[in-house]
Amino acid sequence: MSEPRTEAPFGRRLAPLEANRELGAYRLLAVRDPDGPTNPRPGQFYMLATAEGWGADGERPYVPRAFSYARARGDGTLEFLLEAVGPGTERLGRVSAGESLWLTGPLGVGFRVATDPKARHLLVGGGIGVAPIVCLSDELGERGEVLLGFRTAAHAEAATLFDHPAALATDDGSAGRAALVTELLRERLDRSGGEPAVYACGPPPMLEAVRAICAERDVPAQLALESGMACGFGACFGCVAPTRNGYVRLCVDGPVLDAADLDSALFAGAGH
Amino acid sequence: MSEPRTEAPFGRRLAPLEANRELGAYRLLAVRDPDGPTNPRPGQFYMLATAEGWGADGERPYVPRAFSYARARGDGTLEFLLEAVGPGTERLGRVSAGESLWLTGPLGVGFRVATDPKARHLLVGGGIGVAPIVCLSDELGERGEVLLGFRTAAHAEAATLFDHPAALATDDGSAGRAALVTELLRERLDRSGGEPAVYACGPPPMLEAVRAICAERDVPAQLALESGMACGFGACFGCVAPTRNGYVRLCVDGPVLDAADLDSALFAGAGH
Amino acid sequence: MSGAFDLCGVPLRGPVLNGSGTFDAIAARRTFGDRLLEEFPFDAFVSKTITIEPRQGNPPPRLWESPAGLINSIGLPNKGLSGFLSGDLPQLAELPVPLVVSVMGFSRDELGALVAAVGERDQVAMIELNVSCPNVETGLVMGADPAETAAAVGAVRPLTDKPLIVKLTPSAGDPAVAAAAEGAGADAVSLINTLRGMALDPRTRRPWLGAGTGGLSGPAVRPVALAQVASVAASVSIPVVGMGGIASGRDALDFLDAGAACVAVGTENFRDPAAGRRIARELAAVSRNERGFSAGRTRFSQDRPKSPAKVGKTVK
Amino acid sequence: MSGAFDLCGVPLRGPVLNGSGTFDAIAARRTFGDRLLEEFPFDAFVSKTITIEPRQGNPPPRLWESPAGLINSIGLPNKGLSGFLSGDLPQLAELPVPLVVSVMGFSRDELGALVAAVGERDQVAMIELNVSCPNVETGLVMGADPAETAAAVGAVRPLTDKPLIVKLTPSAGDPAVAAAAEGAGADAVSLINTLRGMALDPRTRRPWLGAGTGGLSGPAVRPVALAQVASVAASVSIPVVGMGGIASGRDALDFLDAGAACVAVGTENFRDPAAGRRIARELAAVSRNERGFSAGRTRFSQDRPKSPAKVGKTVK
Ligand SMILES: Cc1cc2nc3c(=O)[nH]c(=O)nc-3n(C[C@H](O)[C@H](O)[C@H](O)COP(=O)(O)OP(=O)(O)OC[C@H]3O[C@@H](n4cnc5c(N)ncnc54)[C@H](O)[C@@H]3O)c2cc1C
Ligand SMILES: Cc1cc2nc3c(=O)[nH]c(=O)nc-3n(C[C@H](O)[C@H](O)[C@H](O)COP(=O)(O)OP(=O)(O)OC[C@H]3O[C@@H](n4cnc5c(N)ncnc54)[C@H](O)[C@@H]3O)c2cc1C
Ligand SMILES: Cc1cc2nc3c(=O)[nH]c(=O)nc-3n(C[C@H](O)[C@H](O)[C@H](O)COP(=O)(O)O)c2cc1C
Ligand SMILES: Cc1cc2nc3c(=O)[nH]c(=O)nc-3n(C[C@H](O)[C@H](O)[C@H](O)COP(=O)(O)O)c2cc1C
Ligand code: FES
Ligand code: FES
Repeated sequence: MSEPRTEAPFGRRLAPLEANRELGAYRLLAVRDPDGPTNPRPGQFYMLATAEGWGADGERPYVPRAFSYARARGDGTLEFLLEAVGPGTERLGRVSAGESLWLTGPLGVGFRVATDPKARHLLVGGGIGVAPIVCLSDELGERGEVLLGFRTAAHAEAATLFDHPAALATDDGSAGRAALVTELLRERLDRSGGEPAVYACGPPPMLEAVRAICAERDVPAQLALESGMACGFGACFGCVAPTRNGYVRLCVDGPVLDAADLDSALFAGAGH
Repeated sequence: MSEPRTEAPFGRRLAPLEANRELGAYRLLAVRDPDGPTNPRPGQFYMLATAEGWGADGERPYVPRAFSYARARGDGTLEFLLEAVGPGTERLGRVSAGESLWLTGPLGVGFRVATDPKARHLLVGGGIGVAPIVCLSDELGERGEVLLGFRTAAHAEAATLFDHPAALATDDGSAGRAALVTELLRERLDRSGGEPAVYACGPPPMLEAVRAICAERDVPAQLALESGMACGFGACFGCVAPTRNGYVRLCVDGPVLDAADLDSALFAGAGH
Repeated sequence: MSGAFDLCGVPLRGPVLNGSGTFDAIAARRTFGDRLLEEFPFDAFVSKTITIEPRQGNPPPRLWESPAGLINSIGLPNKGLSGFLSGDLPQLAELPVPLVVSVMGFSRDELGALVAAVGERDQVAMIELNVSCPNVETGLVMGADPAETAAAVGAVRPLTDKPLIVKLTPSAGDPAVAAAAEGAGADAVSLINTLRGMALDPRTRRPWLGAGTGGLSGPAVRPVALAQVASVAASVSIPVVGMGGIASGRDALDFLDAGAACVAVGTENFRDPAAGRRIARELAAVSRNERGFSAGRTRFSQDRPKSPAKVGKTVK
Repeated sequence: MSGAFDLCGVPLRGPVLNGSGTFDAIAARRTFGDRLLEEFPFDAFVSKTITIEPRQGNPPPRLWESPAGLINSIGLPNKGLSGFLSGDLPQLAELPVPLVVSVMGFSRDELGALVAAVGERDQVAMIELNVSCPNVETGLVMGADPAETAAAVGAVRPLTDKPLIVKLTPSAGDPAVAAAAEGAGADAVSLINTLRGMALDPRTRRPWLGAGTGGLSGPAVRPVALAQVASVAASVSIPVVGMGGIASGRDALDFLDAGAACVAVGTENFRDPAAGRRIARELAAVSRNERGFSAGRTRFSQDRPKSPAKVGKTVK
């Protein structure tokens, strides 16, 4: 299985905004990237910044921010799902028609998916972490079963992005089952006996639960992790996660790592 | 004659943009300042910055920029004439509907105008320096004769701001006479024999010529000077001009100085 | 909250001062009128540094902006000691907050004369020693090394009962200098002063500032300031006045959490004349939101992770 | 322009390098493929600092942003000397530009072993000595004082014919350290390294970085860097590689005009992987527009206001 990495054009490029719409608690940004590859691999990500007004007033943000692509439409349009959690995501969430983004990517290695057409796949997304699960689900179609968890119904609107039906849980029960998505995962694995491979993205505590659940059951799992990134292409050595083989840079050796390489998906600097 | 200074409300305030239109080579900004005084004095100025996107991308501008008000409409609207010469004026020139400016002022002391109704006044403006001449001309009406100089006809469109007729010169002769405004001044003073008081604002070489011409003829002159300002209210001691009494801060002791106090209006740091 | 909080025994209504040389209360009153007094932005006012003789300051240009900051080469213009005492002090005495007078001498004698003269005025609550200049006697920058600092502070300490704040030079990230000041009798230290910086004239390609180089301040230096404040606060037990790029209440809280007893606002005053008030308000809000209690003595004297400041020392 | 310009006798196609530790050409090639080689952004490539033993680096988090800058506590992760020679060097040798290897030793012996081993490789054009760490033998930061720097450079100078660039520590704004390096046989100096800085975790209110403090870089430090480069360039006659916050061709021109022979781009690479190329292009454009001639030997070796660099020294 070759590394699921589509090479990026060298350097950053200007990508005009096509749309910026509210999607429940999140925003969905579509940008035109005619010069980028149309085939990034699910789990790869892009570094984004606004072309104007990035870090105004002498304050953060200064470096760009990392975002998994949610969908690459074949026509050169990329879609990103955003949650505003700080100055960078807030500024990006306010881009308006006529503005452009600085974009570098696709970056990192995506999910390694067995090519065996009979292999079964379990896709687990939590919160904003559903973004790379969207394109992975597109790719796997019926072969990929999707489990999603959100805080509230407002966040769960992101589930409408999926073309295939997905099982849904919310923390407060305002949409789908009142449960953590890891409970759905545990039940699902215990039902099936553990044959499928698991692919997950979400907040660190969720990923750690996924890791532990899969480890107990000897189910292979791949986790798309997050840590603070400055460059996204291996230059700064800032985005490391501790693995059984020492620190690895999530932007070039990840963001998708084999769960088996981790003692824990919860580490200092994990998440945003 | 009391000091021509209208006190400013303490602190900066948000002033919503009312209009931003092209005026030849310049831009005319109108902002709503309902909480500021409606009676600033000609020659006083305001510190301006955009509320958003000031100094984005980790670069200048960082501090606000100084602008003479061109007109204070009695209804709480202020008008500024802007020339884009660097990052701050470029950003201000791009403010658009819905945006606001941070504004502090009115600041400094304006032109000291003899209250004697029979006194005659000669107003000289060069380039962007016509801004404070507009409101001074409004105030003096028929008693103020206006001489204006610009580089080209495109710049000379700023002459349309004046309600009263003004003599016009351009460097290239594309509007009015092909001459420097200081030649108009010299001719005018030699014609009348020098009774009027002169009030001038413009680039340092023009102000120095005005100073020298008036000094030769013993005509009292007041010059609105410029230097780099960080604060505009006397806090930083950065905006000094050398006078016969030592350095003075243009933001609190000026920007209008008596020409008689200057050895030269051309000094290191003069102008923008 | 009045009386609940103090710096070196001087009661303050809150912990937000100005950095010396970044607010001229007299010029501000000319500009803003008496509203300045009603809405005075600081909890204590620090004067611009004064010297024995009057100084015109450096030739212009004196300012250049840099990313998230400002470079200045002002050169300590001031009326000199007697001009200050007769001209400025009566006006500064009208401010609604305690007055700190910043002084700089080019020898220990000069420093002593300034401290003695300023210290005997009732209007003066504290004295700040700006020791960032070379000592004409030894050639060393007074505040750059521990022994020189101790000698300067030791020389002036007997001359006044007023609390002495020693403003450390930026090269004194070395906490030994702060410790030396404490050992010689300083009641508090303040830091950071500006970092040496330069900019070129975009047209002539020669140094832009009249003085060649200048001092860098503003948010650009904030991480450097925070590191120095944390390291100094961990090594002295007198209060630390922290400054350098503070532009919001959250920034102020960072300095307090790093061990400062008070904070000072400098360059941000230029962007917003009322910045001190805004920052105090924001600080109260973030303290309330994030800690469950509001600013005040407890907050600033006891809840710091390292080296609690020795507050409550009496003035005389 | 090829051959028209050189650094310490090594011909370079232009004056734009990268700062050590701010570009990993091997990782970048994995990311961008062979287009990286075709459009290689620097005129010489400086490796991340290597040490004798492999290092994992500091615990995360390792990065925090600050106004117009970045604070990092990476901690020099690297494969160690033998890992570098066997694993990285063959790949770095494929780059289309000369290779500078940055080395750091915790004793003079370690430094010597690194210089000797790296210096004998043909693929290596120059060696940069990163002397920002404490010497385990003397306890002093190797690059912090003139004598210590001279001893370190003097110890390794006989071990190689390759040009040695000494990367000064930021505290070495003191030009005496640069002069000591020159006196001990350095062929060039480079500066500035990062300034010590700190940030707090917005939630826990404790230091954010895993290592407590880190190094500040980016435009925030540019004025400090420019002042130090100008002062060092005025006091040595070997070439100076200037860096610190360079983000545009105009910034690069400022450093060249302040006396640098070459410039290096660091943090800006993180915002724009091709920043080196853009900056070189912008530099050529501003040089042409404002000087009437384009970049090249004349420009960089003779048109500097102070202390022209000693270029043209041969490698062996
Ligand atoms: C590979 C990857 C893919 C991602 N995909 C998406 C996506 O598809 N959609 C999306 O909305 N977000 C995504 N993120 C997260 C996104 O990058 C962050 O939300 C964003 O960087 C936050 O920036 P900010 O300025 O809004 O917040 P800030 O508060 O400035 O955070 C900026 C950075 O600072 C660090 N940081 C700040 N606070 C903390 C903290 N408390 N704990 C740990 N680190 C902190 C992190 O490095 C963070 O990225 C992804 C991150 C990575 C690494
Ligand atoms: C009292 C006063 C009233 C003014 N009124 C007006 C007005 O009505 N309309 C208007 O358009 N402008 C006016 N100006 C000028 C205006 O403030 C400057 O054009 C503006 O500050 C430039 O900012 P910038 O960021 O665009 O350019 P920058 O290049 O950043 O210039 C910003 C500041 O840097 C300094 N500077 C930069 N380059 C030079 C240089 N080559 N020589 C000297 N100084 C330099 C100056 O201090 C300048 O103000 C006034 C200035 C003052 C002091
Ligand atoms: C324009 C200017 C003038 C200053 N003058 C003085 C001074 O006279 N005495 C002094 O001790 N510090 C002086 N400082 C330093 C400040 O008090 C403060 O230490 C420094 O600016 C860092 O704080 P800031 O980043 O908030 O500005 C001056 C700073 C500036 C910007
Ligand atoms: C993430 C990061 C890692 C760095 N690693 C090294 C290093 O390994 N060796 C070294 O000599 N300098 C290192 N530096 C310092 C840079 O080479 C450079 O001196 C400094 O960042 C200033 O330049 P800049 O402002 O353009 O980044 C590092 C800087 C950063 C930001
Ligand atoms: S983000 Fe820079 S190395 Fe990963
Ligand atoms: S602009 Fe600050 S004193 Fe005048």
